[in-house]
Amino acid sequence: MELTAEQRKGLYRTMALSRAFDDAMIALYWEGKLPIFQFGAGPLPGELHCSNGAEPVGAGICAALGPEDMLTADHRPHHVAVARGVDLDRMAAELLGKKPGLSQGKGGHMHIYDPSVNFASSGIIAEGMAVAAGMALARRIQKRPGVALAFIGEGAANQGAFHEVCNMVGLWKLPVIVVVQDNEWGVSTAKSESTAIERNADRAVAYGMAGEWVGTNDPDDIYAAAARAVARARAGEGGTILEVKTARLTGHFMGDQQAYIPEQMKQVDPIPLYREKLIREGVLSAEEADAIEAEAKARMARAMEFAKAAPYPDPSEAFDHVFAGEAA
Amino acid sequence: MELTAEQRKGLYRTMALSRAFDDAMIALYWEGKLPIFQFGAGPLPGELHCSNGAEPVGAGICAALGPEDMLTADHRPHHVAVARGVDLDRMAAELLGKKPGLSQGKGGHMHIYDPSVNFASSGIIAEGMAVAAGMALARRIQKRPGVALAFIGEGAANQGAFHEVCNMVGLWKLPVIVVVQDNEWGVSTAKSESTAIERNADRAVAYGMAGEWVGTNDPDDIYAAAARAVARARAGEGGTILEVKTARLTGHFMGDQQAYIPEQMKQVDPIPLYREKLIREGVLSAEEADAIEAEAKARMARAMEFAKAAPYPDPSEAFDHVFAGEAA
Amino acid sequence: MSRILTMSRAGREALDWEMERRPEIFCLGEDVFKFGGIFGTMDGFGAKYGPERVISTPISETGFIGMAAGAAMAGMHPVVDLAYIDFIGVCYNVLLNCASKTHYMSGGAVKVPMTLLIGTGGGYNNAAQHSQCLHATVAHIPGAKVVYPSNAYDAKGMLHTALRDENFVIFLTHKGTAGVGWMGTPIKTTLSEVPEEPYTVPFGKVKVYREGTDVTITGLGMSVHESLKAADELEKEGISAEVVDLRSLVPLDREGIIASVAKTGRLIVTDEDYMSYGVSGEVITTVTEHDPTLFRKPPVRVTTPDIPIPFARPMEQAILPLAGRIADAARKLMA
Amino acid sequence: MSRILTMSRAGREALDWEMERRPEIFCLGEDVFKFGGIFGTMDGFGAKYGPERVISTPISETGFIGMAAGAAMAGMHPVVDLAYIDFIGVCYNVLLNCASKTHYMSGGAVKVPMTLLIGTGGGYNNAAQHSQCLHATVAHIPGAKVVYPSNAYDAKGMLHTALRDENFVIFLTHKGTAGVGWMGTPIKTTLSEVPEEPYTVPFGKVKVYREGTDVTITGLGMSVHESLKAADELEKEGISAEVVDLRSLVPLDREGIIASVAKTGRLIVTDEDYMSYGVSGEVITTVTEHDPTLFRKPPVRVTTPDIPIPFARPMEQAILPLAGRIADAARKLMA
Ligand SMILES: Cc1ncc(C[n+]2csc(CCOP(=O)(O)OP(=O)(O)O)c2C)c(N)n1
Ligand SMILES: Cc1ncc(C[n+]2csc(CCOP(=O)(O)OP(=O)(O)O)c2C)c(N)n1
Ligand SMILES: [Mg+2]
Ligand SMILES: [Mg+2]
Repeated sequence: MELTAEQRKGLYRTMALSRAFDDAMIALYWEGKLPIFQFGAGPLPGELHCSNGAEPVGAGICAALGPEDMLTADHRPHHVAVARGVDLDRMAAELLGKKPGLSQGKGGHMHIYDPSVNFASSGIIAEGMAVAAGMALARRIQKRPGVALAFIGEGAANQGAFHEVCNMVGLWKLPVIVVVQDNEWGVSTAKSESTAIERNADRAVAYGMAGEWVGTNDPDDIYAAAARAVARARAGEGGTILEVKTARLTGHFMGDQQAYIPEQMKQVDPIPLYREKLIREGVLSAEEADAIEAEAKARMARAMEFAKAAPYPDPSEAFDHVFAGEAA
Repeated sequence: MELTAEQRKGLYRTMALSRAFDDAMIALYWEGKLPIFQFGAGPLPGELHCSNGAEPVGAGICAALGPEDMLTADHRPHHVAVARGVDLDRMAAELLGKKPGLSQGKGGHMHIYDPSVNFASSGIIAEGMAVAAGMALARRIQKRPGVALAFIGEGAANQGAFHEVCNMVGLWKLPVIVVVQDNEWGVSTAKSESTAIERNADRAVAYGMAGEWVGTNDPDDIYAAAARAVARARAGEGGTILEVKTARLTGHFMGDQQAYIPEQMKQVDPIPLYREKLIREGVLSAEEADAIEAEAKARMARAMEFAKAAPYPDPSEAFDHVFAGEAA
Repeated sequence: MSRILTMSRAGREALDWEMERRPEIFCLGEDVFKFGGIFGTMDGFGAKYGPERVISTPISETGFIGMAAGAAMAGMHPVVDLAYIDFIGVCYNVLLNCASKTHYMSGGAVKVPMTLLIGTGGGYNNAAQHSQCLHATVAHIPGAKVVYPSNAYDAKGMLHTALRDENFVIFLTHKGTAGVGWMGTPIKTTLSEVPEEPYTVPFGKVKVYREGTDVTITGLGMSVHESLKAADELEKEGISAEVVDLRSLVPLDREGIIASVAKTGRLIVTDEDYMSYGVSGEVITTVTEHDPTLFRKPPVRVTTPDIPIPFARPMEQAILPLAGRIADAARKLMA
Repeated sequence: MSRILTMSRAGREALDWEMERRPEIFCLGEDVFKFGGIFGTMDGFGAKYGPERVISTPISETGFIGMAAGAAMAGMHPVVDLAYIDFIGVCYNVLLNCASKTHYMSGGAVKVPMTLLIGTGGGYNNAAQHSQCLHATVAHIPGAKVVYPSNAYDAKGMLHTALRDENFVIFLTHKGTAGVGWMGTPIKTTLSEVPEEPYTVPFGKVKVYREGTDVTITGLGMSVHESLKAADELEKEGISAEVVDLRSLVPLDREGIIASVAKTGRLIVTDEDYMSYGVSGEVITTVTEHDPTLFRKPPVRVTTPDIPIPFARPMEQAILPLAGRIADAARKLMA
């Protein structure tokens, strides 16, 4: 389960692309929202929860997966989607509400679905837990392989759905990995203000699941823990609660000033750290790293161009897709 | 925390009274329901979940409480209500839907409320968890003493509310005791078919709560564990998940044939066992035990007489009590 | 060949037929393996199909209904038993925000074919938390189909339709109509001749149980049968009532409702759900927004009032929309 | 003295006044300590009242709203912030079966005085899971009062009333009306002169915002303001619209609705909630069951259709009941 140099470059590439995605969206988000802030204004309206800081989780975990595996993400889905290989152009178009978007403009950034890579998300806290477990159950009945992963935040681990689903995962030894992304905050509420114990991974014993805890926001470490969890799941040994200490660098959503975060709790950007590490370990040169970043930005610029140029759906399309199998 | 002989006789008395209550109700329940069974027929209509077998839990735990403590029970509330000292006549009348019933005939057997002894119940699984915790929170804000107890079944421990409430109890160190009455069954589903791990008490570590497990259906043992939990709660040391192996002798509800229970899982009646124990230990003579039982039956006969003789509410009263503080 | 069946047996036949042929169908819910579901729709399925396809769950409704939605997204067609509709409170998000909306939110990329069986209604003294109808609550959710057969023929045909639908279908049955053991002798008008072979009954069409010329009485579930009883009474008094079973709330057959009222000019809407913000208002409005002059007299609602269901029999009987109240309403309308 | 305030500031004043005087009131909800609640109703309360009375909770809605109900039964009056009504899915049981029904199920022995603040509505591209109104869903629950102010004066007065009510009150505010930072410049018609001293606004009375003679337009929350905009337009065209704010869904002022339609003979019901099985049907039925001949023309519903809320602006704007659609409906009614 050791990563090759090439694979580690890949992790860096993935993180850089995810960051490029969010940075581009953040820049666009403010268009039309200044000087008077308003969720509903500008070319990228609505709430926007960016993944800056959480890129190692998406990159590290998705590197341990195969195409048959299934993922659900939450209101902060970009880093997982990018790492999973969700179509970048169509995802960008979806955030802008455009017709070629993944959901034809019906979903927006909290509702990213790409069945071609088994990816779904939802804006309701912990909703994806059961959906992921159900996908795993389906595969078992179908006698097809596949591990299901539910990506949630540490705040979501206090939602009842977490308990119900973990119990069934343990009971039925389902191949499900619950990825608890502990970025320390649920909106303005610190983990210590919301969670009775320090580590959600320790809750695994309540469900007959395995617990894995990764205290670094480093994709190598995250990959290693994920690979162990995936191996167990594939071997029929059941599920894992995999908790990762990660970061939320740009606030809960755009517009969050984060005045509630005390100085000593300021979080560190994991991307430069990983860059330094790879350079230090001789995996990358600074020039290669720069090139990867430039390439990521260029790729994202093309996605943005695609998204901006794309047409909006016709208003009448609002009435399509209410039910499947019916003429609009 | 050793019980005196007098107190142990009291436990026996409580159990006998609870049993007399249920036996009387069971007898009445079948009136009008034979030969064709129908929930809605007879003088005691609706579902009826009896407590036969669970009497030690009510007796043992309530003996450790003071008048300031608060209790919520579930769809199977009789043994807790009797042990808590809920007015027997009015409770019996409530089961029969009579006007002098605790709820004036509006509640029935799953909705037993007696604020004079801080008792409430609900027919929705695990609903009482949060209600109990909220009562404890209220007392903390009011700076008044009081431990809150939520009585649930082992089946209910897999409901999301369990998790959400336990986490807040642990987080805020609330004086709450979650009493998990493990009678092995949730309707027809065995605990091993519903619960990923063997003991719900072990889930306490997920919440920073204490766990207590009582493997006997013996009120002395249950009392001892409850007394420890109550002492911790009163001392500000927080909550406990107190799980007790108990019994469900008369099926999930009346009409349940229990054909799904294999021979080797047949459960034992705890009342004769305790009687034998007390006689063996010289606390009671057989005559005294007989007298206690006879007294319990006589008391219950009076309650039944009261309930039967009581008038039904007028149909128009259905419109009262929809809102407080308003003329009917 | 056809036989007289209860709704319970008829529904079971449809599910069995589909399960035999379609491996993507599986059953999920509390006690379904041993008890066969609240209405016996899965009776004996545990033994026949095994624990992989007939799965008894913990008491974790958000969990297992959400899992059903996930399984549906992954190519299965789950049939979930929720027992009583009163329990939607603990799993409402799955209905409201997940199973119903995922197809739309994905722009059609994801489908969620699943059938949720739920029992409704009171009348047997099970009090405020086990007697509700709440069909309006689920029918108000966009993206969910909601159907509600009231007799054996429709139970089988509509369940076939539901199981072949690519969407989230909420399949309601009033407990008192199903013909299960714990509710006593089945109501005659719920029984019907049921063909052995499979057939479908389309959603979105009312069923005219009984034609009439003086007054239209609409109902659904149990209130259809109370309406039929009332119509029998009224017939003796020379009042000709047309009894219309809505059968399907989403889609709703607005034309069917209007056509009947256009004929009779009088409307009584019966409904065991709470009165306000529900089905009764929707039915009356359906006619009114089409043409209020169709009403020769103001339409009347005979429903459960906006109060919790009381336990005691004298109170519960008084507040349910039973035949007596319906017939009285009709008499007043004709006076 | 009175000042022009936003709904947010006005509501905050009521809660502050009551909290200063009544130790049984306390606040509970996600992020309320630091953020002061979705509408700033508790803005600064963390510092003022401390963490014992302004309690930020985990993301555990069933847990903390259920705890609020328990605290209410034990003598407190909790004020709970649920942020978005879309989240009722994860805690609906507390609303449906506990807080609303306990008083009744206990035969009046137990009271549950609590106020649940919830934000509703869309119009700012927050998509299907964060833009719903669902006020009909909560108004269909017996035993819960449901109120819905649309301007600052009512926000303060109705919150005083809620806090003095002995019952479970669901206090709705459309996000777009509150005047909070993240929704842009406040809508003029939501602002009002608000007295500094406390006062109550009774539940169950409509508010006639603007008198008119040709057509009655009812609305609630945001749709009141869209109706007012439409009425301005219509006035220029010589159509006199009466704009009626329902303000309170439970109790509902049926007389007030009927009185307005009796005057104008025409009715447009605007509603940002889904159309079917909701408020729009209830309002029309209220008039129809009283007297269908009051309608000179069939009444018209201008609502969000029965579809999930789409994200993209062109689609969302097209399906919301905005002033343009309302005015068009009025023009057709007058043609
Ligand atoms: C059931 C539900 N409750 C509340 C919310 C509002 N909400 C959205 S994100 C969020 C915080 C989530 O925290 P966490 O799970 O830690 O994820 P993070 O935002 O830190 O990535 C909240 C409370 C919601 N969307 N759904
Ligand atoms: C939310 C909810 N789901 C399902 C039910 C139906 N139900 C009533 S009692 C019961 C079994 C409860 O088992 P347990 O908690 O072990 O209590 P016991 O009956 O054994 O005392 C079920 C499933 C319910 N009342 N509420
Ligand atoms: Mg977080
Ligand atoms: Mg049990």
